[in-house]
Amino acid sequence: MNIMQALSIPFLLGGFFFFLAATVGLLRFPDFYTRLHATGKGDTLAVLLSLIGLSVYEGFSFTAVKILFIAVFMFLAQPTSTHAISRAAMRCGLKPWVKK
Amino acid sequence: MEVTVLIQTADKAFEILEKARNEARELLYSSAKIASETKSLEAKRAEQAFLSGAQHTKLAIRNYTLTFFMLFAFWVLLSGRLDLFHLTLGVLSCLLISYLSYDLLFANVRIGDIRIMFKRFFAAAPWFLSQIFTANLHVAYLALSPKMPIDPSILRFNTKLESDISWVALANSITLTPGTITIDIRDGEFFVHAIDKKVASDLDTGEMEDKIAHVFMEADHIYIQDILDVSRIFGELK
Amino acid sequence: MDNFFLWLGMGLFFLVLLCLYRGVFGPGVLNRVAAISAIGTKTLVILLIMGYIYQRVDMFVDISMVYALLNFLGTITVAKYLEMSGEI
Amino acid sequence: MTRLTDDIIIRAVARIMIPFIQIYALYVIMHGHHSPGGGFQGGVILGASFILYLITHGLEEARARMSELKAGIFSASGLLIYSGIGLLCLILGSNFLDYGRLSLILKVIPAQARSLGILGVEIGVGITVMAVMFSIFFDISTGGIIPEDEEIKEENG
Repeated sequence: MNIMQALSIPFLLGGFFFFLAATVGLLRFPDFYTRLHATGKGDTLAVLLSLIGLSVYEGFSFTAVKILFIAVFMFLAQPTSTHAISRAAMRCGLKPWVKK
Repeated sequence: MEVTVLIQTADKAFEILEKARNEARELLYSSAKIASETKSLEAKRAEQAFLSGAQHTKLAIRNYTLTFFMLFAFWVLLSGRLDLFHLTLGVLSCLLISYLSYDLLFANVRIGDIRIMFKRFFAAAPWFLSQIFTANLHVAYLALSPKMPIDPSILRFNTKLESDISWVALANSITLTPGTITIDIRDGEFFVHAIDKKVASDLDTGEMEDKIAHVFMEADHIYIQDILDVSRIFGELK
Repeated sequence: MDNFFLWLGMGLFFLVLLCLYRGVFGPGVLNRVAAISAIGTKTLVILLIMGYIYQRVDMFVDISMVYALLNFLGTITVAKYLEMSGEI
Repeated sequence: MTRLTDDIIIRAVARIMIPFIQIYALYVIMHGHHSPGGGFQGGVILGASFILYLITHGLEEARARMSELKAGIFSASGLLIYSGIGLLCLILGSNFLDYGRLSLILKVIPAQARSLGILGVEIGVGITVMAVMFSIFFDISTGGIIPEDEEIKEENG
């Protein structure tokens, strides 16, 4: 195992931790909008960290740049799809949960 | 006796300081106003020139070539094969796509100087990344804590940004920063779902909006950074 | 390192199963769409990890990119459809 | 699905993404012989980019960029490329789609001629799949009504 492969491990573990947090949030939060908080934020950073870790593991090649490009794409796409689906919920008249 | 003299001099000193501060503030505001006025004038002139035909074709050609080169760079990244046959295929397909959608990638007329935007974007990136990291730690804390201390509310605010790219940047960074997601936009009014009362007050300061307006060079607004730039020039002139 | 990738992939698979609870039982179609979008995001990383296990990353990276693209497109289309129909 | 969305965010993101999606689709079509993918998959991605344009920019703008007539012409011409290459092989005295014989007119060795022939067939398949996917989506979103039909109906009374 060389130094690049060792460097990738913390990134991958961090990505896994944020994936775990996002999933637990998706399961535990009380309503749809708060669940979107979990997936919209958690998955974006988790994917970013995981893909950076994988491209660091890959080293310097075209494939690593492609993986980073997927990361950039997800960075743009994930908040946008979160916004689209939450906007659909708002237009359909879904009321947000409030604390009693 | 000596004490009164001292107090009087102190008072006078404060007065002078106050006066100087007011003057400086006026100067800064007027300079910033002049700067923004010249900017809007320039934008208007560019728009007029854009309406006349020659400028239009020039802009179309510029869009075409810029799109072509961006797409070709993307093709080389994807393909990874640098022999003549694949490069020829790449040139042909980039020509086709830039013919099909040359007006999509650079549809925004108001966009500023790209080099400056890139520089400012990379200067602002660490702040955004740190915000995203804090946001995720916050969500992880909320999701994993047993009591789950949330108190959701919806707040709305009007934005002063104008171009669509900066709207995208604002909406996406609201979604990615702690405790808030953009859920709807109606006629320039942002509806933001905040998971906590505390983060709702954080958003009202408009710090993020200023940063995005600065990065994307929104024309008609006075930003703090520009005032600081102008003030340095005025100091040198004096 | 192969073992590490294997365990990571299995962990992500476990998370996909957890998300599937929302996808199957989650009240309403909106929760299901959110859960499926989350599953798609995890699948993208699982595909890349599978590529490293099989030593064919250059192949799996293309599949992963298509998966990211179709995940985004599907979410946008369903959101648009729900918005036009106006009811959940 | 037929209206222009009033959401600037989705529209701007789609506007930035669509050219890259299209170039990616062409990459998948043209590198079908040494990476996953090929004509069908690339055609689906290319069609998906036009569908993304339709659902974000509305029916009218999509019609200006890619009308029903153009989609029909594209699907027919893709089929023409495919069967034309096959017939060319047939004419040169071999089986249908046996690309090795193309070496007679392309002036290359048979292996390379096979590669080029497969590339041509995949381009044809990709164009057809793109046009057919797009016209199916068009039919779903308009309910099968084409503006020319309505004009004819108005003329007849």
